[in-house]
Amino acid sequence: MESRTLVTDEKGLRNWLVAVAGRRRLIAPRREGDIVLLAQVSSADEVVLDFGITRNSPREVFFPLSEDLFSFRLNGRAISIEPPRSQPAETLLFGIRACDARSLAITDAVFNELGGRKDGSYASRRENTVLAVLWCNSVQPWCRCGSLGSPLESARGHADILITPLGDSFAFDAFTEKGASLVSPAELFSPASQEQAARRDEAYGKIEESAGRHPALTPVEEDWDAIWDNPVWKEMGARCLGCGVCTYLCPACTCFDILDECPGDLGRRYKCWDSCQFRLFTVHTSGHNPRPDQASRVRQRILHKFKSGPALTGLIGCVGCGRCLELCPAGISYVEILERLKQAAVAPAAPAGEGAAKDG
Amino acid sequence: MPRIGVFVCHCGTNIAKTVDVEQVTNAAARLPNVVYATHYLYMCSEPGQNLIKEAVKEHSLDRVVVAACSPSLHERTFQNCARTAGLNPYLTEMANIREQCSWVHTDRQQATAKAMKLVRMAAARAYYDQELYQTEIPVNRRALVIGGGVAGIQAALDIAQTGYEVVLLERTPSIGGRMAQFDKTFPTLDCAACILTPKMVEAAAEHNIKLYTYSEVESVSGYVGNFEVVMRKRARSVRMDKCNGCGVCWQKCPSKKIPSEFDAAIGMRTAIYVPFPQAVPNIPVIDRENCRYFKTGKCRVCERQCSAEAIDFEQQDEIVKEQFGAIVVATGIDVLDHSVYGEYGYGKYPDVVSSLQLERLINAGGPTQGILKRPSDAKEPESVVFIQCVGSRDESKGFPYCSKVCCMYTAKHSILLKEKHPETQIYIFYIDVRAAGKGYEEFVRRAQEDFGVKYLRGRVSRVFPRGGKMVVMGVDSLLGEQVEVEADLVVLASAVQARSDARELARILNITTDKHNFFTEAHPKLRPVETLTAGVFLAGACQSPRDIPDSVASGSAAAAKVAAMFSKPHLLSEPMIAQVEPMTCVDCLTCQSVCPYSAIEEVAFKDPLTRQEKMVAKVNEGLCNGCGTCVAACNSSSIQLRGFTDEQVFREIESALAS
Amino acid sequence: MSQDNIEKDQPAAAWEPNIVGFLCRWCSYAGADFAGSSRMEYPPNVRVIRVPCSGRIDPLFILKAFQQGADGVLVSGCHPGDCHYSKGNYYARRRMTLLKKMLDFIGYHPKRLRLEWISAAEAREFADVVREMVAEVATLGPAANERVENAGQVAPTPSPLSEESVGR
Amino acid sequence: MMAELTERLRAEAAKLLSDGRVAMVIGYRQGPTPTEVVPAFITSPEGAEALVLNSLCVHNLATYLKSGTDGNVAVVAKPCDTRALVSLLQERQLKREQLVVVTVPCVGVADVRKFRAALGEDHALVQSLSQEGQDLLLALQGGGVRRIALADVLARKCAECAFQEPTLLAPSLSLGVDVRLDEGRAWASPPPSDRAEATAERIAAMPREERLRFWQEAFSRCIRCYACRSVCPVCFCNKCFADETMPQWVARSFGRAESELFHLVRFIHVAGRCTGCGECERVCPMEIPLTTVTDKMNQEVRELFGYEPGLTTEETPPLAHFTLEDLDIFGKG
Repeated sequence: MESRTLVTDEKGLRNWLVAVAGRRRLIAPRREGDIVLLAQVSSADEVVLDFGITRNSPREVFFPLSEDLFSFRLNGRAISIEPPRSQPAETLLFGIRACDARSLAITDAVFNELGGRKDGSYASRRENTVLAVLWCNSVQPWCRCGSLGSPLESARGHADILITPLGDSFAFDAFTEKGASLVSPAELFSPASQEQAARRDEAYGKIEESAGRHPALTPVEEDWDAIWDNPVWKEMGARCLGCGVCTYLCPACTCFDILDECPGDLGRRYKCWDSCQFRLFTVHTSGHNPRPDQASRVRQRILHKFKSGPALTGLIGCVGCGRCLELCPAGISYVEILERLKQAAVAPAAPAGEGAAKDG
Repeated sequence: MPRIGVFVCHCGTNIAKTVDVEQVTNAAARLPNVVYATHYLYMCSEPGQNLIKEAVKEHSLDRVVVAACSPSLHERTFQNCARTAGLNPYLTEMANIREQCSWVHTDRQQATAKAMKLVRMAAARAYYDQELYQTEIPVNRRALVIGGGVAGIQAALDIAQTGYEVVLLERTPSIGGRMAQFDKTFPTLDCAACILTPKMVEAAAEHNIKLYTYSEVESVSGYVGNFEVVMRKRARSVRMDKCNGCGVCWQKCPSKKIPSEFDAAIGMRTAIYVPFPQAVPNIPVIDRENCRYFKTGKCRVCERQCSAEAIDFEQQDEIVKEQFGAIVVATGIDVLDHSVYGEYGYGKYPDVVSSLQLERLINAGGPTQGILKRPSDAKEPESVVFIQCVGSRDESKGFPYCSKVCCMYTAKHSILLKEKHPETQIYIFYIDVRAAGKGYEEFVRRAQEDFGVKYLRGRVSRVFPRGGKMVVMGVDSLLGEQVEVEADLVVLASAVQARSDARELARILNITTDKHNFFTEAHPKLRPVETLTAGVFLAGACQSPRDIPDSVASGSAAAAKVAAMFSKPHLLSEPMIAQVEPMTCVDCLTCQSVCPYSAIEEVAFKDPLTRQEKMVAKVNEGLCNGCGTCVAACNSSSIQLRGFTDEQVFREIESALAS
Repeated sequence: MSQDNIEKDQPAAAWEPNIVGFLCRWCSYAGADFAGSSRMEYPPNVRVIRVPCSGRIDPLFILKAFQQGADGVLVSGCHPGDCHYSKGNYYARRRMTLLKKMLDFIGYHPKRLRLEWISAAEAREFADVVREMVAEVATLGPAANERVENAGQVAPTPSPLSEESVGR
Repeated sequence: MMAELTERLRAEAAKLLSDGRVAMVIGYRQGPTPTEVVPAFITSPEGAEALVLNSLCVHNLATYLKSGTDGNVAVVAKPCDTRALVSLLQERQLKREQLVVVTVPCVGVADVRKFRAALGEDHALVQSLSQEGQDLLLALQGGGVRRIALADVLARKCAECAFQEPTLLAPSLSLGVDVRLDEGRAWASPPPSDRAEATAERIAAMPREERLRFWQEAFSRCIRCYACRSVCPVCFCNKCFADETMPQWVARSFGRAESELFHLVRFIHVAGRCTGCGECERVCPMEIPLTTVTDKMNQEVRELFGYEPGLTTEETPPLAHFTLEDLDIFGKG
């Protein structure tokens, strides 16, 4: 479904946000300290329109850092269970980028499709949320989205609304009923002129061709045996600090843990993020750890996104948003790793610590 | 899942008056894992305890929470109750709803609410109680007594006579200590030697006592029941197995002008010497600093003279390492060096002497055969001035404490002088006369009334010579006027002081000293002879200034403690002690640096998972007292304190605040 | 009125300071007992946790107490020099000092953490300290108000984007 | 000067490896892009050619030694980095005899975020990076050269740097095995400090309520990725209290209170041990001003106990130690 393009200026855009915020929870880019974060905003003035990419990814909106599954009360030896308190609110998620929109395909696959089961709370949050992508003004040094498909396709395929900055104004294109119904009231918008439509396509084109690309960002087809003991794992494992930056900022990571807490006699069972990069992630009760070193954890992350994951869902577990590239404390680049793997397939791998692989 | 029983006590009306025990019980019954809750008039009473025992059986409880008085009052009671009910005693908890609730609050509702909270906390804690056991520590039934003064001798004899082996270690060539230097003893005036010498001989003869004289402690390791002590037996240069103490050697020794320590430096001794005629053992030592042979390589007179061929110049110090179960410290005291009192001219004017020197001057065994002659011209003094509190009770010189014995021995000296020469004029400058003790006050009165000794209350400002006499200037604070007294001899009642090397010994033994370097007892009133280091006891004046009766008493007291300890088949360790989790320990040994008991040692540990060996901290159960300081210092929570685990405290915090 | 309501309504009905007290068993806990046997009245707001020695008190305990919604924390041990274990309270003094400096810097009111030396004989002192601290904390108001949402609740601060959120 | 120094470094590293003195040299090499520098773990003499030295060598490599070493290791250390090595030795996590310290001169390092901001659009064009004194030179595609003055992008810790002498080389610690490349270097007098940033002073000056709000906002950003803990050279616990489950001190569920608890306890755990390398703040993806607190705590430790972490192994960290002179340091109120 493709409705006609509407246009409004920044004032109009903010008024629109105010109007929507009256009816829905509004989550949008907001400045905090020196960074821009997706957060629930109370006033439209807080919303930031000029930024690269939000530091946190939209996955938080659908897959919260932690959420209660149920709570329980202990009474002597008896236990009574109570359902979770809150139901997801109708939400407008404004200002995510095309790459982040694409990531929802991956989380959908994991939470809503795998095994033919739906994760109830994830699904209902998806249903209750309208996605408004804000088209990029510029390409950031770490952007790799171009390698994973056309940004425009990502937006068209996964967002309800695409908002394109045209300098003095913003073009609104709704791709879904949900989206279209939200682009109102009409008095805020006017139909796009030819010239405006042209500028919009220009903006598309600019990003489309300059979006970061790298040939290595394709599924790893090589045999497990061929890549399992590649020296790159040991090399990166030595450098990796075992923190959760890459996985927690990644819009496409879906690992979680389930725990109980019970202060006093009122307890709860909840689901919370976890990271395959943490040492304790795979530790057994016995103390045995099937992923004994950081090398094996780095390997897990990369191959889950580029080999085992795709085998399962048909989708690469990466959208090229570049957060992990920009923020890894040890400068570990999955692009470099993939490149080395693929080189190795043709030539034997360079010994560890020698020569820096260039990342295009 | 534990099965908790809660037992709420009315304590008559003590609790029930302000706390609604009914409500507390009902609330308790609904707490997690509580399977039974009840209340009773007096839980500590026989029927109360039976009620608990029956409930434990009937409801197969494995945790008992008693809401009653303070644990310091009845924790033991209910632990024993649990034990007889077949539970490990450490699976009981108490909620203090009397001392810290019903007795301090009046609003019934608030008090009841708080009581419920306290019960909730106790139950939450009880959930994580673990069975605890005391571990048995073997005891090595040998005692080491450090210091051969009267206190040490007494301690050694008492221990030996209860049938245990003792090593009596003395730094000087002979046992006897300070008392051996004295002439007579107050208040009975019986001669010190006459009562001490038999004890010394007895100690030497006692088959359970090994005498190590001329010896010192080098190092101590281990813990209560199992100390390992390294001792240095200094070379006497005289073979004890051969010497018969005939004395020819020291009569013939050419270097005769060595100030005698025993005579407080007013008499002289030879280089090879026994400190005093009644010395035990009566075997000389060669003082190598002063021996002509050791200094010049020539002489060997003694060797030539010794028919027993006992002289051995090649003899080396002997290092011995022995095991002991207990250590008694009886190292005694030093006497203040008066040079800090320049104004009294000690050391400057020969006729200003210390009371210890006077002891030697009037002692029949002393350098003057007991005839009092003043040092400058050997003239027998017609007038003597005593100055008390020289050092004692004098903040300005850093001795705020009272030396306890000076008032009495000064009175003793004055009487002894008067007995021999009634015409001698005697003045005593004092601040207060402290004569607390059996027959002490009477003794001082005798000096004043029967012997006409003149007591002048006031401090002496200056002592200086004038025309062959010493002039003592001071204030008589009773008359409030300057007084000036001429005397042939001035005697300073010098402050009693901790041994100069007391701190060093304290370090070796891991015991503590006060700011005047006297060793500190575990508790000034209730544990007067124990130290904070289990198995180390104190006797005599090394702990605080003491006279002979007190020293002997404390010697016996320490001996009693040792004997009591040795009479047990084994020692039981405190069950609530720290325990290291070697898997997570990173061996930073922060625990070691904070432990007050040096109870943390480093040991090797083989990780069962990685099969790699690493070093980790380990708690010595014999040394740990369970303070938990190490636990709080361990960032990786690799140490837990049994009975006070993180989990237990955590649950208490949580339930104290959970709504 | 049901039992646990008494417990619950107390904060709800009229807010009362919640203070956790960590007392060493040899001096301060005994001092508190003495205050009891001397029938000295003081407010019921302090929940006492008995520890062997003030040296056992991990700063983590105090921070956890605050996180769980305590309005104040009282730490009390033997007077310097009187520690049953001879040294524990000296370490406690250093730990608590740094802890207080940090809490102050983070914005907690310094009066919410109190360190006192109270001997087994000092019943009056204990009662006075409790009265004084309860009064002080009462005037400061609930710590939870300062530290906004969630203190002590079963549910933690909602994750910033979840529905319960009151906004970051 | 930098270029010549880099050559010496490579030579020394190669020598250490070929002599068999060490099994590995930990240093810096160019990262995936010319404007990135990453830790390098060199095991072969040839590998040493990859080593670089410039003001993007921000990482404190000591952190890679916190779980000990197998065999002998050489580590490249800026003067301030040696403090962390001292702490690791002091707390027995490292064996001095297994450690060869290669001290390098330092003119200050860049705040990578500022550097990237300054670089802006040019980023994609950079071909190579070099350094002249306190200027970073970036050769751009098509021949241009971009010059960025270090002073403009300097890391705050450098602006306030008080450790321009390697502490590790104190006689008590030097085994004579170390390689000193930092002699004779001229430390340009610390460039204009940008204390305008959130420093302890500024925060301390805030009214209490404002401070509280400041930190609550900061902590509520935390996503508990634990990068601060992972990168901290003195966070060497085998099991962190935050991962402890018996008891679960810090709930795994997210929220300000839990994150705050984690950070506050961590601050206490490193109090008197933190060597001020600022890595925790550098790696925080949510840009929480962590060093503001650690600096503040270090200042308190200095004032209360006269102690500076990472200077000597002779002393004991202040929380593992006390003196009778502490008296009433806690104070009233």
